[in-house]
Amino acid sequence: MAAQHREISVSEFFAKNRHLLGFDSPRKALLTTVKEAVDNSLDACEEAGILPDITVKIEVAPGPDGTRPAPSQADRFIVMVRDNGPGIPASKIGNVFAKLLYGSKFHRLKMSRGQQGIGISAAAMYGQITTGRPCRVISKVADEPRAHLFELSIDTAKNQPVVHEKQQIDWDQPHGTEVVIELVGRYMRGRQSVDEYLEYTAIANPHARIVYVTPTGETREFPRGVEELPAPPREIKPHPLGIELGMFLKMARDTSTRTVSSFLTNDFCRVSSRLAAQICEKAGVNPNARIRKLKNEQLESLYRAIQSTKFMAPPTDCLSPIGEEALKAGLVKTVPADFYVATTRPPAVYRGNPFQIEVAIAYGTGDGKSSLQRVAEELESGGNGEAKAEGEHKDDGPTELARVIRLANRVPLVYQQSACATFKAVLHTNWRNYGIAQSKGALPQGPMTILIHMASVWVPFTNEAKEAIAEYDEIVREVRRALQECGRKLAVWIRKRQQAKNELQRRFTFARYIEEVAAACCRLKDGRINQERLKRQLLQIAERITGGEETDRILNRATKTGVDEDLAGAVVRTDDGELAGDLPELARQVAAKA
Amino acid sequence: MAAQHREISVSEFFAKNRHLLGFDSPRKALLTTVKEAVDNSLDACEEAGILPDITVKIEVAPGPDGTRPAPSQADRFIVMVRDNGPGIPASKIGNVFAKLLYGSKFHRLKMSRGQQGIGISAAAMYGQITTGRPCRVISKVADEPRAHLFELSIDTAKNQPVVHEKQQIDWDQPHGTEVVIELVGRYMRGRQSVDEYLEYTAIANPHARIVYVTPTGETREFPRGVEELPAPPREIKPHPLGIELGMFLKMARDTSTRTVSSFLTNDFCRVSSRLAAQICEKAGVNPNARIRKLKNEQLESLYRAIQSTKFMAPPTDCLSPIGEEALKAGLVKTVPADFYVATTRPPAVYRGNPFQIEVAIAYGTGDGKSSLQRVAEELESGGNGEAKAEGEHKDDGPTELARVIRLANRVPLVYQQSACATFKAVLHTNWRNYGIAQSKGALPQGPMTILIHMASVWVPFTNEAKEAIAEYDEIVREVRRALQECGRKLAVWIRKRQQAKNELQRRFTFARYIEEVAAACCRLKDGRINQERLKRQLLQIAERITGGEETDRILNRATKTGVDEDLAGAVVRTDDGELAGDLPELARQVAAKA
Amino acid sequence: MATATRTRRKTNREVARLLEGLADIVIEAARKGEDPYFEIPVRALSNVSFNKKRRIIEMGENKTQRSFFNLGMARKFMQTLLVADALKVLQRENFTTSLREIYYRTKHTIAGTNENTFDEQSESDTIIEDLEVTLSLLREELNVRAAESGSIVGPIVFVEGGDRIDCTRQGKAGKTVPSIVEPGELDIKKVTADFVLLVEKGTQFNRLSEDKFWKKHNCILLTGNGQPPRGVRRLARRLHDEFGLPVYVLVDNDPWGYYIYSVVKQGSINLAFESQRMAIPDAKFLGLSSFDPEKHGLPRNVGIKLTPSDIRRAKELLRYPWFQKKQWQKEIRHMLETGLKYELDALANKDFRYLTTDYLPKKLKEQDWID
Amino acid sequence: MATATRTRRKTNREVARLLEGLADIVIEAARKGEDPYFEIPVRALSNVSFNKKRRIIEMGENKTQRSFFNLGMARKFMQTLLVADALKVLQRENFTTSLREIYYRTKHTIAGTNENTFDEQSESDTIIEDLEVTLSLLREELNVRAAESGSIVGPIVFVEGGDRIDCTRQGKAGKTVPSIVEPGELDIKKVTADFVLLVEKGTQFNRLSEDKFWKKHNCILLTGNGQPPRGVRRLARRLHDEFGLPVYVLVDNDPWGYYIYSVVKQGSINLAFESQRMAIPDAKFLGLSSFDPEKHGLPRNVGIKLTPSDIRRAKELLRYPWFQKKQWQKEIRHMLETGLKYELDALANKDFRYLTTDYLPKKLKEQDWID
Repeated sequence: MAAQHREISVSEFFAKNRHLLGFDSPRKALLTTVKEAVDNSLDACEEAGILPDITVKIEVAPGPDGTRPAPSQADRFIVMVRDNGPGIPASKIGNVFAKLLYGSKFHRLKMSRGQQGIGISAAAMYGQITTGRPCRVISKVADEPRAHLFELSIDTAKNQPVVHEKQQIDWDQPHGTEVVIELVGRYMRGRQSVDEYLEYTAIANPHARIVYVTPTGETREFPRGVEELPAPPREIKPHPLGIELGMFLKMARDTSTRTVSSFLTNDFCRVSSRLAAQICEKAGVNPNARIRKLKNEQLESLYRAIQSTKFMAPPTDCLSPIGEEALKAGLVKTVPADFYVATTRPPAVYRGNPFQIEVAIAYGTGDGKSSLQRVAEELESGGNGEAKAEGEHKDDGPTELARVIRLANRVPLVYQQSACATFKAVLHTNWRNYGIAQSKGALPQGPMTILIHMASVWVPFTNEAKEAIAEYDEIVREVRRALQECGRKLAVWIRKRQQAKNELQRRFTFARYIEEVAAACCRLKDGRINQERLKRQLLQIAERITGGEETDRILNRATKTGVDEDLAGAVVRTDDGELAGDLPELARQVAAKA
Repeated sequence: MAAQHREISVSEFFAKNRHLLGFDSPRKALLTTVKEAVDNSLDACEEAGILPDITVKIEVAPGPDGTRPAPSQADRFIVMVRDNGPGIPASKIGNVFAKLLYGSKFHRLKMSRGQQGIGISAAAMYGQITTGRPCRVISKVADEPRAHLFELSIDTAKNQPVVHEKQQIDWDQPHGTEVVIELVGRYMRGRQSVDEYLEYTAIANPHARIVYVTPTGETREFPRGVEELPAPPREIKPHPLGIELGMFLKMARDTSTRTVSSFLTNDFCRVSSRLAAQICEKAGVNPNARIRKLKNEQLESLYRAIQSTKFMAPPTDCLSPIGEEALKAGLVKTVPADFYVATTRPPAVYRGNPFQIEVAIAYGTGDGKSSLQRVAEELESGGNGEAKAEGEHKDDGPTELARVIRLANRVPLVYQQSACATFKAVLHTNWRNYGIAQSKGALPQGPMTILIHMASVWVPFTNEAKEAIAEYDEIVREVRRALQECGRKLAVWIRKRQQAKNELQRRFTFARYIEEVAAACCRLKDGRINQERLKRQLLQIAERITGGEETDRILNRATKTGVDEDLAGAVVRTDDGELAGDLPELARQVAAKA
Repeated sequence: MATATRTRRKTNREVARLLEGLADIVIEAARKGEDPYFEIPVRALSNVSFNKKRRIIEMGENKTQRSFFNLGMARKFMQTLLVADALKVLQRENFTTSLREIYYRTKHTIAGTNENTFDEQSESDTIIEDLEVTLSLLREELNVRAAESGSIVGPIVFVEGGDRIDCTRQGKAGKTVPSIVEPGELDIKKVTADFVLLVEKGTQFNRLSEDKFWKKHNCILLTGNGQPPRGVRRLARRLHDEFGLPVYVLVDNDPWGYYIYSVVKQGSINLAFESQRMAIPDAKFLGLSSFDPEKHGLPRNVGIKLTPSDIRRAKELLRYPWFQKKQWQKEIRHMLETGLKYELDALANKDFRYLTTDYLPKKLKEQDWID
Repeated sequence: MATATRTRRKTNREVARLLEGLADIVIEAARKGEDPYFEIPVRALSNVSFNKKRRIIEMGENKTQRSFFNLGMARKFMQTLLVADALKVLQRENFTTSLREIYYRTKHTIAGTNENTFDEQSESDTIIEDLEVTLSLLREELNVRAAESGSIVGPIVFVEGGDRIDCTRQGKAGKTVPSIVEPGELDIKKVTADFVLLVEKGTQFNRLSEDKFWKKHNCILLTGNGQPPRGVRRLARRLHDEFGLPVYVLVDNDPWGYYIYSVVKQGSINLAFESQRMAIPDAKFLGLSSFDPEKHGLPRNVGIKLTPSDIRRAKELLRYPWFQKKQWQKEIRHMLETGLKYELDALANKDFRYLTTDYLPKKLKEQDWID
């Protein structure tokens, strides 16, 4: 039977194990397909220094009789994603879209959205398996006059592209790529939908313009909020503490350096000659020895010596955080609110991998009329006048919980929220410290959106489908600190609003209570006092204590001038509906138009 | 940048994504390594028609100073698994152990433990990455005089074996394979441990003898319980209803048949010429047309026509269930109990994949003294005489819950119990119907072990690591039926025991109550009656009604003769500790020795 | 159908005889060599119905056999005799006791075992109810008393425990109503009142007593501090039967208040066999009606929002056969529509004495009650 | 320290004056243009201590200022005046009312808002307690009554509500004890009893009353049907103070029973400021003691297993300063050791009348009590 042993192609393997790649259910398959295509487009544009302009169109596929069922009933869709990226040379197109494990990003230690060169070709393969339809690609590079059109499928037995059609066509774009995949899927709105994914993508990538044509034919545009591309991340060498023994041995065998010392200093980051000498001494290895000649035991000693040595943290220009301005811009143009704040933490390291955490918070309803104004009007109008029975005032309806947007390398994570380190950090933050209601171990309450971004050369996902970030202490700590930084700013703002609200209430409360108190005193004294005079006297004291001007000053501070020094960096909606604070002009315009 | 596109080897991919293959944590990695090796050994022995004899040895690896830490402290282990299988030809050894996606089972539609040709080489790769040590293999085939020894590692960049050492050696076995892998791991006892996995493997494979040398140096032997190998499963062709459109198109392109009709009848099972003609007619395709010439649209019509056609269920000789006898043997030799029952359901089909469910239940403590005897003794001795205060008798301590052993193709599933369709079926079975206590939605209570086996050419796991079976309606239904069949037998036995217990209680209850009743009557009559005579009269009635001989007969039936026709097939421990009922002689001997 | 109303109290001797009869059944069966059994009327909703003519809840005819030599019944059979024996002691020595004491009295360990004759009071309570229905005896006739937590004031004189008690001379707090008010235990000597006002809560009783409402309106005030206990209900029934006094019920405006009224009037479902001696089908519901807050200008904010269980309860009441009258449907539906319940105490919002000086006089004058 | 014991009841006029004083504070401050405030003693465990000499729980000296022009206090300040006003009406018109009625009376919507002066009764209850301690007035003096659920029999004659009541002529059920028993409301005319027996539960009271225990042993029987209400405690205290009668307490043998005794004797922690008028430091614990089941041969099976909360409770009691006496430590520890509690009802296991005929006579004769 040994003769039956045979090689298995990676395509065959994944075709049978498609859940490993996020194609577990028709609903998830639709989302994964859009996600892989959009991620690729964004990566390609950014690498080429182009501001991304992306169109996503999802159509119901026609049935055998040519009619199209309603989107909510349909089980077959055509997904089209088009970008204005640099385009892909004709010679590469087949492999990029119809060969698994082919990509540009796997072998580099550098931050990017896709990593494994498996996503878009897996989507194409899924479409092919479920509908039999090849995937269609149009791509044009700037220095060629015409675009190339391909129809491709994968020969799963060989993991090789099969080209069904290939032609040059005229295209109305100077450069870019368009991919069309037909697949068995299911379309739903709401949580974990394509709609949500694109909204979050727009927030996380305010430099991108995204147009989304939904299966029902509506067009939603997410305009650009900033004009600058994120700084391009640089590739780095591995950090000595982020390497396992086996990988170390492999690197020692594969290296192009000659001596042990040069191996250590050249193939790793943060190893100076001095440190290399130290390591060699600890390991009892001659630093000038030929690295290829070392025995396994010597390499192991070297490895152990590294483990007990201190190194600088890895360089962090391999990371490209979104940045505080852009985060605020992303939120401002998409999430209406009264207060925005963002923080980008300095880079940190887990297991030798540099990473960086960013958090942004939008708070309030931003409905044009501030809650403060409403309080004032309500107080002045004397409430709705309806007396409440016992038990009625406790009926506040279900509490609104904060929404959490999780991002890894600018890509929204939509599944497995509760397993994610970032989400847990939100739960374990004590939001009551910041004046926000929170049940024990639950999300904070209120009209609040919390965005958390982890940028890293290697994001440690808990599972195959890149859905949740694993709980490394270092990561949790950074997330928590970022949440705290934003929380403290938010608390300042909330306290100011509360203070102003209190001032307003004081004014009205005392006036109302004075009526009651004066009347009760008069009755207690059997009517033997001048009730009107008592009222007047008390009102005078009230006026003095609640100080009309002081109140006005506080109210102004909270709602008119917007941002003063203790709120530096935050964006605040003033009572006239304007956004005060640092914000890219474009985002401000987009928000004003919305 | 397009020039940077490059192929990624599958080894590189899995080295970075090792959690996909069950190497998430050191603890799980140790278990996965043992599991992959043992699964391979069992498969190899069975295919060659050899009764498996397997040794598993786990040692703590020595540290750099040569000493070995305590097993509970150690983080590096050496796993050795040796079998008496047919051995592997020297030419194949490198690929089998040091190349991912190389195997004999992937392309066949047939039941086996391993499926993807990825397990053992992934274990070797994990060992290599974490410890730098190559994996060592010794293998000997029967018709060669000497064994081959290899030291192998994987060139992950190429997914190719690297042979470090290769020699012929003398070996004290006529044939077999031994693999040694050193890896970073963690050893713990208890749930989800290697110990548990091997115990369950022994139960599921009573034809195998397994010797396990634990990290603490103990030797545990799981002796053979049956002498017969399971019937070898046959390979089958795909069932027309179990194929997706894309796969159908691929088969049509790859087929070696000429006409549409011959394609349908030859490349699928259960398609007769008559059915093929029907399908072609429905699809409007000429059955004699050249299959390779059909357009995609025609193939799609054909595919749709198949979906609306009725076929016989797929043949089931591709399945090799454990069998009722062997299941009982497996339990009897490992789990001491008072009652054993097993059922093998007829084969069924989900999504075109044939499968078969088996359930076995062991009930009772099997501690040599039946609960019935204890009741009798207690009643006769008049209890412990201690009067109980209110509230005291409700103190029964924590309830013991049933243990569930889940198996897929004879392989124990140790993780993700609560996500597994089989486990849910246990929870949703109403065990109270069978006289067994159960809280709503919880496991049944009592000294009980429930074994569930799913045999299939393709087990639908919910996740990558093959830990839980997905909830297909057909599967859940079969599991539930099998549980019910066993439950009904168990209920008969429990009822008999209960009946006997009741009879015993009647005897004593009436005697005791008569004292009370007679005294109360006498007091009610102000002492004006003959209390002794009343007692005598009542005792006579009691004697007549509870019938001494009848009671003895019932008691005998339940505890002495063991199995009568309404318990046919079950194994019952009689009051003298013997096992009555159909059971392989070997299992009976093993159980008696234990 | 249940036996006709019986007002004469059975003598100790008669009750003792009936209890002895149980022993006779055993002795007779034993003599014949048969399995002895008692026939016990079924106390369950299935054996209860509303007698439209007599306007009370009655028990049906279904019976169950409890035999000794049946493993499932043997323990209860034995318990029945033990309880009967204990009850007979009460008759012989002529004193009363509580359910709990009967439990303790009859509880012991059965010789040669570690089994108790009774493990929980609920076991002996059940047996006592079995005996009540089997022997057609009231709990009071069995000398078993319930809690005493009622009070009475007003123009009534009775002899209780040998003492002549004039309830016009009982201060503000009034006289405690004993749990057993059967003739013999409590003999009514003189009643000059015009009606009985049965008040749910002690606080309104206090208000009315302090304000001498009973004097001005010549009535007897009774309260049971919540759901009225047997003694209070039975005393009201006696005043109604023997002296022809109308009985008015004053409860909070909530589903529980309606239920209390319903029990006073028709009897309870659980103890349907006692209706014939306890229920007062002529009792009137005086208030608080769900229309009263509007009539009397109570503001919304002294109302209380109905809880989900209130609403469930009220909807149940709507289906009771004895609440099918149009006026009752209107009454209960109005509560559901407003979504509020009101306590009698809320009348204090108008004035501390509003109940005494305005609310009740107006109600009585206008005959503003529901039947 | 708290003011010395005061037994004279304040007159309506005096109480009204004190209430008016609150208005004076407001008027005076308003005149001066200052923020008016009240000084209110702190009612919290932190401001409570056990006075070893007087053997009662006392309130300390800590006070809190409640001022009007402070947003956090303004509402309570206003509420204080509303409640004071309502309480003054009770004085002026000389009648009593309940806590709940005061809540309803003072609840209304503040003009021009949808805010209620009170949302829940707990708000007005708190204010009433504030006023009690601030003005050193008892709730009884404020004419606020509590629930009435106590009864009394025995050789005592008093005038209540204008009626002369002889408690030897109150039948078996006895006389309801009013909630307010201050002189003026209840004037004790004649007491010939030798002691007071304060019984936890009505069922034992009934037993003893029916058996005319009070006659044979010349005592006054009092019960509060559970935790004795204020009226019962205060009446016992008056009988002790004014007539020198020893007070014996008879409760179930469980942590709750100990606690009831502790409240009767030392006062409660919550209402420490009332101890001086309510507590009876000389009261004796007559039973049921945890040693009694053995002494009187009660079988284990009429005991009840201590629940986890019983055990927690008992351990708490062990730490109370007033349970530090050796005998008390022994008593409570013995309960914990046996793991069982016993109800008084369990004495019926010996005989229905064991309490009357054996247990109490023996206890009293042997002076078998704990102080």
